[in-house]
Amino acid sequence: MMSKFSGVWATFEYLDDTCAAIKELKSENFDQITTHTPCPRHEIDHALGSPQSRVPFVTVIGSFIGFALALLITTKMALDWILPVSAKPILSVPIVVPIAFELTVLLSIYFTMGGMLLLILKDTFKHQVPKSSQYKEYDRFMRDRFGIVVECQEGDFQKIENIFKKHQAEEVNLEK
Amino acid sequence: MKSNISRRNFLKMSAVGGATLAVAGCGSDPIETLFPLHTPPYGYVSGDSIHFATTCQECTAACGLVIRTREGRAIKAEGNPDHPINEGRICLQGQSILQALYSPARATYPSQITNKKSQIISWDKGKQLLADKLKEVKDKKGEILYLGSPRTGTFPTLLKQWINGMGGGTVLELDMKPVNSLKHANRIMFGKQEVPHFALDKAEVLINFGADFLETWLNPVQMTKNYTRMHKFQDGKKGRYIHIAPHISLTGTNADEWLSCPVGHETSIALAISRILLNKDTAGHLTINEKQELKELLSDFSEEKIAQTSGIDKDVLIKLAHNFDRNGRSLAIAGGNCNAGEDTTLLQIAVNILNYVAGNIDKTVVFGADYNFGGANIADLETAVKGMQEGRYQLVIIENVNPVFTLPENSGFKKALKAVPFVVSFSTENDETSELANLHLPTSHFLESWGDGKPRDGVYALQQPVMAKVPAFDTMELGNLILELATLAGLDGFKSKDFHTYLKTAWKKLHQNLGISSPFDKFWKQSRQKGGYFQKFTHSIATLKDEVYKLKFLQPPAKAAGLSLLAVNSNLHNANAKGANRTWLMEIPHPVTQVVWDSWVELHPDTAVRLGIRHGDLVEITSTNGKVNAAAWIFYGIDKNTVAMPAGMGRKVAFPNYKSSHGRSKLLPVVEMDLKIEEKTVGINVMDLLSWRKDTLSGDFVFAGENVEIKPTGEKAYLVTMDGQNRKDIAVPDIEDQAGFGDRSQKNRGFVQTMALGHYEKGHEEDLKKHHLRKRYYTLNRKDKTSFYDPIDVNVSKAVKRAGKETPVYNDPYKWEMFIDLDRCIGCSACVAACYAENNIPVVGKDRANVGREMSWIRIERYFETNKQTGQLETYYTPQMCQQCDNAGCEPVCPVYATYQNPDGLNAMVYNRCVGTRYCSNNCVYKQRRFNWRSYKFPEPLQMQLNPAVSVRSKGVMEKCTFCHHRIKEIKDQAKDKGRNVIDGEIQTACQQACPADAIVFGNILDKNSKTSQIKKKTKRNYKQLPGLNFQPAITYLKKVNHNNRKA
Amino acid sequence: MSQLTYGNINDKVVKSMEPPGRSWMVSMLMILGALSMGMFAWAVQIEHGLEWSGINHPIAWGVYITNFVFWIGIGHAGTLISAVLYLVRAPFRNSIYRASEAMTVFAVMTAGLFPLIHLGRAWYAYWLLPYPNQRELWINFKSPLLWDVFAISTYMSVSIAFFILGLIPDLATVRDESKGLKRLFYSIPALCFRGTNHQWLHYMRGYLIFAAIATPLVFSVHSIVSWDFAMSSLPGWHSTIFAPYFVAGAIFSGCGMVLTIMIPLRVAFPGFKEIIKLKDLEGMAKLIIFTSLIVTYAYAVEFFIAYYSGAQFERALFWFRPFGEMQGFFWVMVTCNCIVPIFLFSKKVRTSIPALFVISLLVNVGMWLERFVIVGTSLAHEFVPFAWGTYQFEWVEIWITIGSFGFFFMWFFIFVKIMPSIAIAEMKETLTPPFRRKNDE
Amino acid sequence: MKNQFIKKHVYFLLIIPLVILYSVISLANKPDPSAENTPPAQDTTVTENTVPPEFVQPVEFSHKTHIEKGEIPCEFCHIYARRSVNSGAPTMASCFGCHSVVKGSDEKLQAAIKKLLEFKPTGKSIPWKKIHDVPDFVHFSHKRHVQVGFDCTECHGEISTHDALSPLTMITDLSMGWCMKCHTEGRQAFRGEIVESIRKTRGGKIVKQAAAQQPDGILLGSKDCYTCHK
Repeated sequence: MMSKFSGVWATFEYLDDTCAAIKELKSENFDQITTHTPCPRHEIDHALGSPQSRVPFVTVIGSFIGFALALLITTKMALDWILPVSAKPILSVPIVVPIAFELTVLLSIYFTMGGMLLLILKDTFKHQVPKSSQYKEYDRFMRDRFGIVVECQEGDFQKIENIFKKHQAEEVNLEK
Repeated sequence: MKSNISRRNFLKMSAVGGATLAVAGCGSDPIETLFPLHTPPYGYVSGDSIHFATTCQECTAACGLVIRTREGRAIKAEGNPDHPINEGRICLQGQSILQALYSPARATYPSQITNKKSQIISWDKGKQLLADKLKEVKDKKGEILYLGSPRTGTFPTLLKQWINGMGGGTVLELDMKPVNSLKHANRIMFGKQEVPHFALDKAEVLINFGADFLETWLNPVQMTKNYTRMHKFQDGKKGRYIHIAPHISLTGTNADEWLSCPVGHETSIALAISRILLNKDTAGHLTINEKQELKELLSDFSEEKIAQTSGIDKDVLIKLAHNFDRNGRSLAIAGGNCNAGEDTTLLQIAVNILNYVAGNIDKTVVFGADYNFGGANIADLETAVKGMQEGRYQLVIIENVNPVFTLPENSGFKKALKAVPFVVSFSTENDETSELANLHLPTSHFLESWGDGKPRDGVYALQQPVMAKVPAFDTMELGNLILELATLAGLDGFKSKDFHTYLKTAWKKLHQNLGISSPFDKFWKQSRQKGGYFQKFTHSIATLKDEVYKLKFLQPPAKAAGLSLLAVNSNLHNANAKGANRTWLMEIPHPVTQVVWDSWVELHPDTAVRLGIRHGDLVEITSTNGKVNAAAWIFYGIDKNTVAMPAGMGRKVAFPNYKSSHGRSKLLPVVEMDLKIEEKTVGINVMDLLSWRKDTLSGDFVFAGENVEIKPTGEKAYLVTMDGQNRKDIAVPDIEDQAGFGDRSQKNRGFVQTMALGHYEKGHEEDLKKHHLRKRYYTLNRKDKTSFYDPIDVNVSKAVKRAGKETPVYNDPYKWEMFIDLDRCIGCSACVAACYAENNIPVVGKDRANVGREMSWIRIERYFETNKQTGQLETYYTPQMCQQCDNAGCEPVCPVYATYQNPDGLNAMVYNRCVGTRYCSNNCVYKQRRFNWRSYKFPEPLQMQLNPAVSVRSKGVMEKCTFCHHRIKEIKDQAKDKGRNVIDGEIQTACQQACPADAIVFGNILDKNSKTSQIKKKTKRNYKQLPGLNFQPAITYLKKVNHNNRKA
Repeated sequence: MSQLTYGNINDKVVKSMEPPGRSWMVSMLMILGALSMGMFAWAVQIEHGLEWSGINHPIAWGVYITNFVFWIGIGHAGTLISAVLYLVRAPFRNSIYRASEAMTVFAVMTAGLFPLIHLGRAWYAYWLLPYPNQRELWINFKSPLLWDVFAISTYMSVSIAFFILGLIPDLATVRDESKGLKRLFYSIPALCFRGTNHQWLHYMRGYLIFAAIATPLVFSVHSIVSWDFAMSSLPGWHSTIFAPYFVAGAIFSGCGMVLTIMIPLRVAFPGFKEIIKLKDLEGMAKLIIFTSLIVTYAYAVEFFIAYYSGAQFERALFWFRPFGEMQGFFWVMVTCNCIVPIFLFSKKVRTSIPALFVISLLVNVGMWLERFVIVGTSLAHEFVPFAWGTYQFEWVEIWITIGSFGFFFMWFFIFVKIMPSIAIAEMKETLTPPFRRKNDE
Repeated sequence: MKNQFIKKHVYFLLIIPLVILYSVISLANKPDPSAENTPPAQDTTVTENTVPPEFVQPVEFSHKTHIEKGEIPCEFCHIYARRSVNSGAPTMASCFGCHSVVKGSDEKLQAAIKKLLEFKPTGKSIPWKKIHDVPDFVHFSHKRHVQVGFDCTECHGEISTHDALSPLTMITDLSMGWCMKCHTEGRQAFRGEIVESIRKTRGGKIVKQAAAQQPDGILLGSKDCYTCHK
């Protein structure tokens, strides 16, 4: 997957420029877009067509596993060595509730984290970014600059560069 | 009882796996060493306990003991059930003899003291030294003074012979208990100088003029047994006990009625009652002459007059007298420290007259028993002291008595002792007197020695060693020492090899005299197994002597300016101060005051308010002889012009020097670098206040009536009481309670429940109705389907079915339950001591008791209630231990199953699983769990007393009463060997075994014929504590039955 | 006051992470001193048993459990602010949430120590976990303490995860703002975060789920902590209102602690004055009023029910609390928790920094005492009058308590120096992004 | 779209059974305590040299010599095993009883016996090092186990193969898990006596009364904690 990258990346000072650029790129059918923003902005999301994250599904799986685990350990452990306490039933529902809740939460959180990581990795592998040190060392994305990376064939370079320029990009870099 | 005797001399102190070590802390297990026995005694089985019958020599009561030994160590003292006097029970002091046997205060080696320097010497040298001295005395025709503890049986004969052989001298048996007055009174009245048998059990009404017969007076165990027989509730009846005294101790608190009188007024009250009876013309058994003479003798004591002087209402006296007139089924007694004034003998005579007039002589007061109580009288002692000072005695031998401590300073004893050229101590322990001796030859403890005793006519009690000598101590048996000294000093007539042989010879003679048909060997063996040879005594008829009529009874003393001090004995502390260095007796709270590790002075609240003293203040008590500071303990159980202090405190107690932050800044670290055993004085010696006074007729020491002044020092005393320290409550606002007595009632929480005699059935019906109402919310019977949960066995079997596993059987065939009869319980705390001994419970000391770290698994709760009708103070006792609840609070909250419901229905506590969250303790509504706040140290060699069947708990572990489940286990194991179930009564918990009132019954509730089942079926007095919480405890209490005048 | 922009937020935050100055060093020394004293005290306690703690026979839980509940309560504010206020989009949340979340993590870490400290045999604490062992023994799930084990460990995991999750973009920011070794150092925890749209997409989704899950967790954890008490049978503990009451109390104390921390933070780093606005602090103050009223209501209800139900033991206990031997604790508690926060109704007080600080400190004291009153007085005055007791603080527990503050502040002091104590990305979200055309779109 | 997703990613659900499976395995396959805790497999050639120095006994006593050469059953010396919770170390007298006659066949044995006899006049006991030791809070009963027919070797191993005992020669660490193995599984029993054929190294007879109480079938040890922990 980590093949050679060929594409264009540009930085912007203003958000509205960035959004406009993205919209235009979209309309030109460039889908392999990666943006950089210092903070999450819905404007970008809207420009990108409001993609949905699949993280919740992973969470749900985690929660089910947690719940099942709780049921399992409470019953199995109670029956393994039967020690009655205070005439309470050996197996009882109330004792499962807090344990089940906590384990459900615990595992869903772990799964959410794992899911986030995996999904981010998956998307990142799908959308290549430049390998150049200039891109890698560009350190204003987390500060106050917006960036757009478009993966494309060498033939489209000019077209994209024009779009970026049109939207007053600060700098535009071409990478093969 | 399993007794086994022979060859115990071979028992070496080498226990096989003397495993009583701590529940593991961290770190690896150290390698243990296994010492095999050298030669096993016959019938010895490692790991089994062997019981030896012997006789207690703590006092002259000479109760029969059964000592349980494991691997050759004595671990528990119990009463000998075959013994006719104590019937299987012993008192608190008797329980604590093991602490005397393994006392850290015991003398380790023979030593010679020259120029105040103690030097260890060998036994041979020590004996030779003394023998030379004896020879010298014999040649110089000097005299020997032998001060010994009171003994009966063979030894006094030997001693007398020995002293005479040594050129003569005096033998004085030192006993501070005022019993001589009783003997003298009987001599004057009936010509019989003896302690008669008081048949409390045959009386219906008992009037007691201050005798502490449930604590120390005569044989308290026997008295308690008989008292319970009289006072227990049976067939709708129970005896009545009226206490007339200036002070209520434990004995007085058990009375149905307490009539307070000033000190010294008892005689006149007794006489007034006699006079009422005489005038009543029912005393038909008296001859006309007797009547006439007595009437004349008592003419001065009209009820009106006495009512005026004593403050007891005339009607009360008349009612009392009428009540007392039971045709020989009543009894009046007097005695003890509380009555020990200068006219004690007259009081005893007055009581005798009362008994005589009521026709009790030969019915409830039976002569012929000739109980052996008491020692030398003070007059003889005075002579001896004088003799010592004047140089009459060349040699003084002191054996196991502590006159320097127990006699007041102004007796001059200490000074006189210094004037004696050579003082030898034979005492087992190092004490204040042995310190002053020139030579200390420590004798063995009586549990290590041979001996015998004759507590009363017809009882020949044998005392045999129950174990080899405690290895830490190089001692010699007293008898052997005396015999060897005789040989060394060149005395004739002491042929016996050792005292054992001597004793056997004496018993051979006894065997002949008694005319027993069986051969001597069999007799000897049986005696050793049973603890002696027991017969009934022959009654002798008592007739009134004319001497009585010549007596002159004094009018009651006029009201004194100051306060009268009573130095009272209790079952924990007595004037002989023998147990005063035993930590159990310090740690067990005094039943009435609940004070531990301290002396106190009891004051009436009115007096306290008058003097500006509040409860717990440090007060200064001044008499003509001295001045001491003690904590004020204020309650209504004492006359307004009287104060009381415990006798026999103030000795040095060896105890680990656990550090405490008491009295320091709480920010400064307190760190314990090393733990040493230190000797610390506990309490104050009341003798410092008393004068050297004696009863004129009998020579008993005067304990009552010393004139003292009390004033506050302005400081708070460091007084530790175990009754819940800060018990201010809304019921008694502090403003009204200026003395700070507080509300020490049970706040209607129903721990002790009572019912009135007569309508008790009706009362219980009402209670049952209440129970019935409660049933709507929960049920007492879990088989009932209204219960929230299934019964435990159903629960378990359901779970087992699901698990598809083994089938543990629940509640089959045993479920242990206990019944505690509060009508019988007198609060004596013998059970507490037994529990300490049985379960390896550590002693924590004053500082720790102060911060709630006491470890006792059973406590006697004492509640003071005020009778709403009479306004009188009423005291209730209830023994509280783990209630072994079915729906226990402790179990479900333990996160690691360290406590759970065991198949026998006990709340098991697995020490080694415990991590110490202490939630169980919080959730125990009876507050019966104890936590090991630290690893406690058992001062050497006290650790030898530890019971190997019970783990010693280490720091961080919760513990509690287990119903002595190691005993249950042991008996179950034995039953299993025999292929049967446990028979009812086979298992006795330690507390049950110790209870002289038989208040505790323990057994299997699933056995239809067991005693517990029977009680459950029959009784109408049963109740459980805190039933509303539905913990379903396994301990059922039986309500106390009160006479009508008490709160119902 | 300059306008906040994307750029100068970064500068301000990065400036706060400059090498520590003298005041930081001196404070740290004091903190470490307190901590080492606490550790010494704990060492002594492990060696000698719970000997020099004031815990005693009726009051078998004392300062340690009080501290535990106190710290857990503190630990609730952070998650509440980061999760609950995130869900309800409270505007005053963003500037203070990072520091309060750090506070949560450290408070829970501190709280987590106390069950261990209070154990009689702390070295066997692992027995509380359900791990397969050669003894074949499991644990008793019926015990509320075990629920606690699960709740606290879950809460700790979740709050740490939440904290770290929130930190990632900001660590990336710091990485990009720094050079050399420092850049390398921050690049590892920053996990290659560069603010791409994919990263932000899943990140934000995950963050929302975290917040959604953490919200019930906050309530459940303190409910379960309260059940440690409520599941027992003691008067004063056995109460149905405990769960909501404890949760409200936890938020109350947590908000107090947030203010206690934020106000000095604002003073220490002048740059934060523009980020942590007075309005934000005022928001916290309003939360304090709200929760204080809930807590006050709970006190009142407890007393009313004890009085009106006529239950004997309850009544006795609720008389004992205000008028018994330990009344001092109760009255200070009432003053701090019920009376002092009333002053916050005044806008003048609410906007005065010193007043806010003092009130927040008093709230902390009051809430500590509240827990002590619940733990201590209930145990002191139970069913058996013979086993009533009282409490005396002893040196070990005092020093362990002081040490626990040391432990907490040590982490916090380290945190402010090595991590951005303001949530940069979230602050930026609240700002108007740089638009070329101001009123466009 | 959601359905599509679920269809696409259904493999995720595999994790659930996997995790459950793992839990069940870890729960059901309880760790085999003997495997976990057994000291290194016993080596019959263990000689005295391999005994850790802290376990070297004060007198070179050899179980092997006594059992193999002397053909002495265990209960000849450990006389309390059948009657009491303790098996009992043989008393010094019983050692002297034989060894006043038996002087040893070779020099080494003679030296050991001489060392033993030195204790006779002193009246002291040999301070044996305890090898098979359970913690002090465990109250194990030899009686119950011997009476239902357990052979000594079941717990103590083939003592007869070792000259000197040490933790290395133990077949078990006597841990609780090892105890619980029998106590949960139980043994096939007939009239209160377990039925596995066992070499009778012990002497004496089963106490029949005790046996009569026991049902046939699986004989289960108690799982009540109080049985051992008091």
